[in-house]
Amino acid sequence: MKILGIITVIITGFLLLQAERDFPDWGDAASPASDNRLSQHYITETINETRVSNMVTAVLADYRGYDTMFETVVIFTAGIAIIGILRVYGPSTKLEHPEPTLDTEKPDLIIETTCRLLIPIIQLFALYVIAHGHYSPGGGFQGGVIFGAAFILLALARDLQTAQKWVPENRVLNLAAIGIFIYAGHGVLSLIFGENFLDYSILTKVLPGDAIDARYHSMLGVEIGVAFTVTAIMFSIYSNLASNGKMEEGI
Amino acid sequence: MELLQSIADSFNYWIYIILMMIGLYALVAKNNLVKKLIGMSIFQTAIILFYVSIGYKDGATIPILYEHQAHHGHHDAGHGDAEDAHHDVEHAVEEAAKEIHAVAEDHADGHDAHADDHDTLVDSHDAHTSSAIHAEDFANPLVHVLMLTAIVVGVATLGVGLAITQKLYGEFGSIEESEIIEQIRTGK
Amino acid sequence: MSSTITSITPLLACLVSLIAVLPIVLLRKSPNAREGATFVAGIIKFGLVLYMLPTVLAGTKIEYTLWQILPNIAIEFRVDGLGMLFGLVASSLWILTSLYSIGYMRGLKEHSQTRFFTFFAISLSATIGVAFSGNLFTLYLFYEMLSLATYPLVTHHQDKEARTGGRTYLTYLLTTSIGFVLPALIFVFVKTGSSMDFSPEGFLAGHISPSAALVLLLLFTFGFAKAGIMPFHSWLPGAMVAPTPVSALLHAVAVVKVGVFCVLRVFTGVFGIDYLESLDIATVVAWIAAFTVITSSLIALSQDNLKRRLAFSTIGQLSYIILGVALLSDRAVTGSMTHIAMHAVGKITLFMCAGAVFVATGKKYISQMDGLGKKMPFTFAAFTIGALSVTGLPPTGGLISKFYLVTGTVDAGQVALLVIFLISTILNAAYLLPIGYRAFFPKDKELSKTPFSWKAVEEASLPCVLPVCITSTLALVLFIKPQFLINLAGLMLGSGG
Amino acid sequence: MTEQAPIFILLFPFLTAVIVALVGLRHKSLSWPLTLVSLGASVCASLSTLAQVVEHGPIRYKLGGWSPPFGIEFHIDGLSALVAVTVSVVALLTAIYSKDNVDAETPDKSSQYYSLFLLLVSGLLGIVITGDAFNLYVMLEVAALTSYALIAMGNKRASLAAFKYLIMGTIGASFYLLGVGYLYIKTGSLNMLDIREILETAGLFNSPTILVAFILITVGVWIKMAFFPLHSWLPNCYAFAPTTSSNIMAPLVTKVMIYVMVRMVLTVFGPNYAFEILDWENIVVWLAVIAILAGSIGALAQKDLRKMLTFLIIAEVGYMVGGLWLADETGITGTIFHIISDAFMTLCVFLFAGIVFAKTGARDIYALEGMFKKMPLTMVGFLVGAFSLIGIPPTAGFFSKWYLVQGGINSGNWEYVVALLISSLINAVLFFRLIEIAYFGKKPAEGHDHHHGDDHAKVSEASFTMLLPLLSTAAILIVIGLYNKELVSVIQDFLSQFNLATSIR
Repeated sequence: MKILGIITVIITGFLLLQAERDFPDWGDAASPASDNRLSQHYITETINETRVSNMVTAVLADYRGYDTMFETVVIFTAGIAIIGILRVYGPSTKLEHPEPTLDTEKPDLIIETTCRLLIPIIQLFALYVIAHGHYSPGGGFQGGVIFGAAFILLALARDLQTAQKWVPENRVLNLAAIGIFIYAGHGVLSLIFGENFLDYSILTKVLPGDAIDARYHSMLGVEIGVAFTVTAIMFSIYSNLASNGKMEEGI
Repeated sequence: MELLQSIADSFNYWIYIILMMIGLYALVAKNNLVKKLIGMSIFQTAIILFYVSIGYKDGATIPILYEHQAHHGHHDAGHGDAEDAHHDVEHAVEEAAKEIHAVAEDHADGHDAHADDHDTLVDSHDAHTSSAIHAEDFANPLVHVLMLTAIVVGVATLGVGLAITQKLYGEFGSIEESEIIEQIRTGK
Repeated sequence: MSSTITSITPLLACLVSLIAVLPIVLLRKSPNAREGATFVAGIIKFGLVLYMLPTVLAGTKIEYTLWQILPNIAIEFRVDGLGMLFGLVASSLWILTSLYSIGYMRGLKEHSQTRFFTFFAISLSATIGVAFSGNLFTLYLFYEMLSLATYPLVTHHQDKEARTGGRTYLTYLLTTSIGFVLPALIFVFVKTGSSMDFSPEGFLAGHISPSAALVLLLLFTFGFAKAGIMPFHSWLPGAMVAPTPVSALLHAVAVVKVGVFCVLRVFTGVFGIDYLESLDIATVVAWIAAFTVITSSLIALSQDNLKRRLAFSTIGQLSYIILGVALLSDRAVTGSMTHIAMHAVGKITLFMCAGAVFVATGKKYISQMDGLGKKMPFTFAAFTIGALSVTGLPPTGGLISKFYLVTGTVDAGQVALLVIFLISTILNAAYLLPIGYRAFFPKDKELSKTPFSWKAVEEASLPCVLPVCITSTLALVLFIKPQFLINLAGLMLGSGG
Repeated sequence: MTEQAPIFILLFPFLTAVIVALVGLRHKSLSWPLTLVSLGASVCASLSTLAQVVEHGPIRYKLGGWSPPFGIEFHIDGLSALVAVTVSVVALLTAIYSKDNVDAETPDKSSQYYSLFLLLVSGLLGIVITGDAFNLYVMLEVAALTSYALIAMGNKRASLAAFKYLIMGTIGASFYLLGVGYLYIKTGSLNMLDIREILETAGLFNSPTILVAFILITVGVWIKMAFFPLHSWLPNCYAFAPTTSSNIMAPLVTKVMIYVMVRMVLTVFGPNYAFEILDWENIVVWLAVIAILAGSIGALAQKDLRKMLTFLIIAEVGYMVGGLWLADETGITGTIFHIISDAFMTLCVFLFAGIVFAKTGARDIYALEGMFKKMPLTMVGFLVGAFSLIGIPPTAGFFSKWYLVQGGINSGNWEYVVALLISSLINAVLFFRLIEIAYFGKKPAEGHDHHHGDDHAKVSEASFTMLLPLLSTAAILIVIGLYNKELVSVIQDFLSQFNLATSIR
């Protein structure tokens, strides 16, 4: 296997180096990728077309919103996939090869207290990141991950059962699905109003302001949908992996 | 010396290849399933590095507009709705391209000039597009969007990979590929 | 002369037996009704073919395009002289074989009779499809259909022997048809781009190089392995594991004749006699056929199993037909075409006699049949007539076709091949005639050796004997009235024979 | 409403996947009907799209109302419409079939299973209809992630196979992604048609970067379609996965990857680049020849029914890769036609293998003995599939071979023609071996003495939900065969824009 690996690496590496010879200089503003209508349009016209000053958010949630919807679906898929692969329902059957378990002591007081203080702040920050994605780095994915991390921290600090009380398994799935429904709902709504899928401009019919405002607001809605899904699935992945699919006790 | 120079010029492109090859080697040659997954992560991250490097421009900043730029553009575009906006797209882009060339000629050395300078510069041009925003001031936003997707895909694949590894461990009691294959071969 | 009319009759003639599958399967609970359906279908089919006969004899071709399946290519039926000749033989003999099958299958209490009759009917459809197909593609379609439909018939007994025989059968037929015919077919299509309609002038001339033409000719000749040209002949003895009616109809008439029919079509309809003559490549095929004739006759001499001996005889006789057409002289080609009919009638008689013997006594080996003629006079009289016809001796139809073949050889100026014809005729007589002779005039000491009591033996049941008598009579009749066959064959040559 | 049909192709299975995951938590029994309804709707949408494409030419559907290249578009021409119809129909048939299997093989997780199933279908459909090179990657990953999971939900050996698939699949997809990155760095666009235009106008065909991009994308897709010698992940995956998983993946995943290859070679790089500037036809056709022979011979060595069929997939992949690189219009017509016909014939034989497994619980080919007596209708379905794989007219398989061989002769690639014929013959051997076992109902003396006798007494015809898809597939195979002219005219309409070499006449 080692020899095979080395051969593969040498061939591929050589190939990639060949390609590198023809690359434009690193950081060259006149390189084809930068100096063309696509990239320039995003930089110069985003603000006119969407009123969002964070171009990444605008491209993510509007110009390439269809990509992002399926990005969310990828996350959702991963969640369902891991449940499908690992989850064991019913009374826990003894595995042939159980994982080594740690001694489950009572949670440490310092850790518990710190978490109790930290978690609300983390969650608040997550909300900020989600909501402020239009103006600063951030958005649904980033915020969702942070929010999910808060729950994971809880599960780490106490145990999985405690975290499960907050977000039981079914609720996790509901949240994930709702997230996707929010996103796809924007698309379906624009379909219903007679425009193409995900064409937010028609949503003026339900949102305040003109067509551009509709895009602006829809993007926020979409980001919130993403955040729902990401939060839920992050925690779901953690809880499945940590408990070997039994959802009883984590690490 | 020339080689060193060329490496230094496109440092990122060399690094991504090296990282990618490390990942690829682990993917192919490692026996331990978790190590393979680590290799996979390195492999995917190298591609992310490559993409992000495409978007980098000397002297450019993150693709987020300053408050006043945003306001400026906002104000100008306020007259029309989205329909108009994308009817004008073709036209506007051509205009913008011309404009940018002009700017580039005028200020070949002035990439990192501040936005305030641009305001005055741009105002002397066609008022229709009149954006105070200059493409070379901002990194390419598209690649960041793409890489957000790639990151998400990477996380998802890693998660599924780990889940399968865990299931394999539950079934075979090992995460060494050769041992698992041996168990299958000896017939269980 | 070459006028054409469009009519659905050829399609109907082809489909009748396929449609008959439905009543056959539905009536599986009552054997009489089931066989009744077979009969009705057989008679309708024969009637439809006869209905077309006057038209075809008048020189008119009957066309029907069923389905434009590929750009340029359609599933198309066209009835001309050769097709009519073969269709007439196949459909008339089907009725007789059906009758015979009933006697045979019931006499031996065979299992799965419904399946037997079903696939029998499908095979007949495919055979008539081959006979009436208007282009090379349709021909191939029905050729493959026939290979597959006869597999359950060949392996009817479902024992170890049948498994081996069936395996050989399919291996040879499919290997050659997929490996040789299909690429040749596609090559022809690529090179000519035509609809591949058969025409007396052929449609290859001018499209391919002479060396490619030779390769194509060999691919087709060997590819239609149902014709049993050596070295692709060994499926035929293997397939004799089938019940005798199957051997009789399929391996004396339908399957093997489809093989030679296809080769004839390729010679006369795809290449065209004139084009082949100008290329001077048919001699290769002629010599291969000649080799097959002699070798198979020699092998036949050494066989004790009656059906196997007949099988090798068939291989030789098929090569006569191919040899005749490969000579390219008008008389030889006419002889070939007529021989399809003459040999069919003769050989089916022989097979049915063999089956009748088996039904009545359970004997398969020639050495056990001494003196049997006295117990089964009709059967063995018919056998002798059949043997005469196959050998080509008067007063049977076999003489007519052989006469044409031999004179055709003289026309073509191939003296060496003429010698081969004569040698093989002697061999034919040597392996066929003694059977009948010994059945009627056994040597006493050999008879005493067999620990078998002949007393209980009598003729097989009427459905077995009647067809045998009819076919042997037919062999005699064809001696007196062969003209319409020769006319049909002559239509293909455009000279009226 | 019809102008919105393209999005509905995808939207139904995708949204239903989420609904199934949600509703299935409480009402497991609803998963199956919901799946059927959504796939049925998807079939209707794809058929309507196909009708529009045939009537009015390619459809460009702007997502979000942004005109390309700024937004993502669906670009649906004859090729994508045909493959989309194939994918949705195969998915529907498999879904009907899955009723008994899923409950039996993954009892607690049927809702997750159906959800993943639908997501896989949406991923594949997304690949087929998109006109954006990067969006294709996202869809590729949706399809890939779901297939890893769908395989890993099988038995012990399936887990390891799924892991291998995950590693190989990730390498393949990453190569594709990197290739798209190379295209982007040189052209600055992600829209397929736009890339093509820039490649041509900017004269980028001599750039080594584009060359490497082409190699990376091709090799990446080859890995994902299991082109020999990159096939090692496939046999175990499809052989040990749950029945429904292999039923949906075996016909579709490799075929959709071949679609991607055709799309990349023809639409993005252009035949001029792929076939003339890079003069690789001979090498790739030889590789394909090796793949065809290796797959066929590999199949001969198998005693496990489903594993044998998986090796046939590898051979069929060789057909199509070779067919594309014949660089001949007829050959490429054959390749595209074979995508469709092979999807259905693979489906047909896998459905059959699934029925055998469900009824006898045995995997080896001797489980078939006596099947003609016990389940005649099932065997009829199987026969049609087998004949199609062998290439006996008038089934679909014959006609795809017809065009492929023609392409081989036209372009003078005789080795390809010979390989195709040999593989047909090997298929004949393989399937008649099965037919023989099923027909004679007796094992050869050398076989091990399994305890089949008792199990088989109770084997009877498969249930309606299993039989219906099998027989429909068989019927579709014959219909495709009979109506191949119509299909081919759609394909040739699509190909006419590329000015391919046609015939040496």
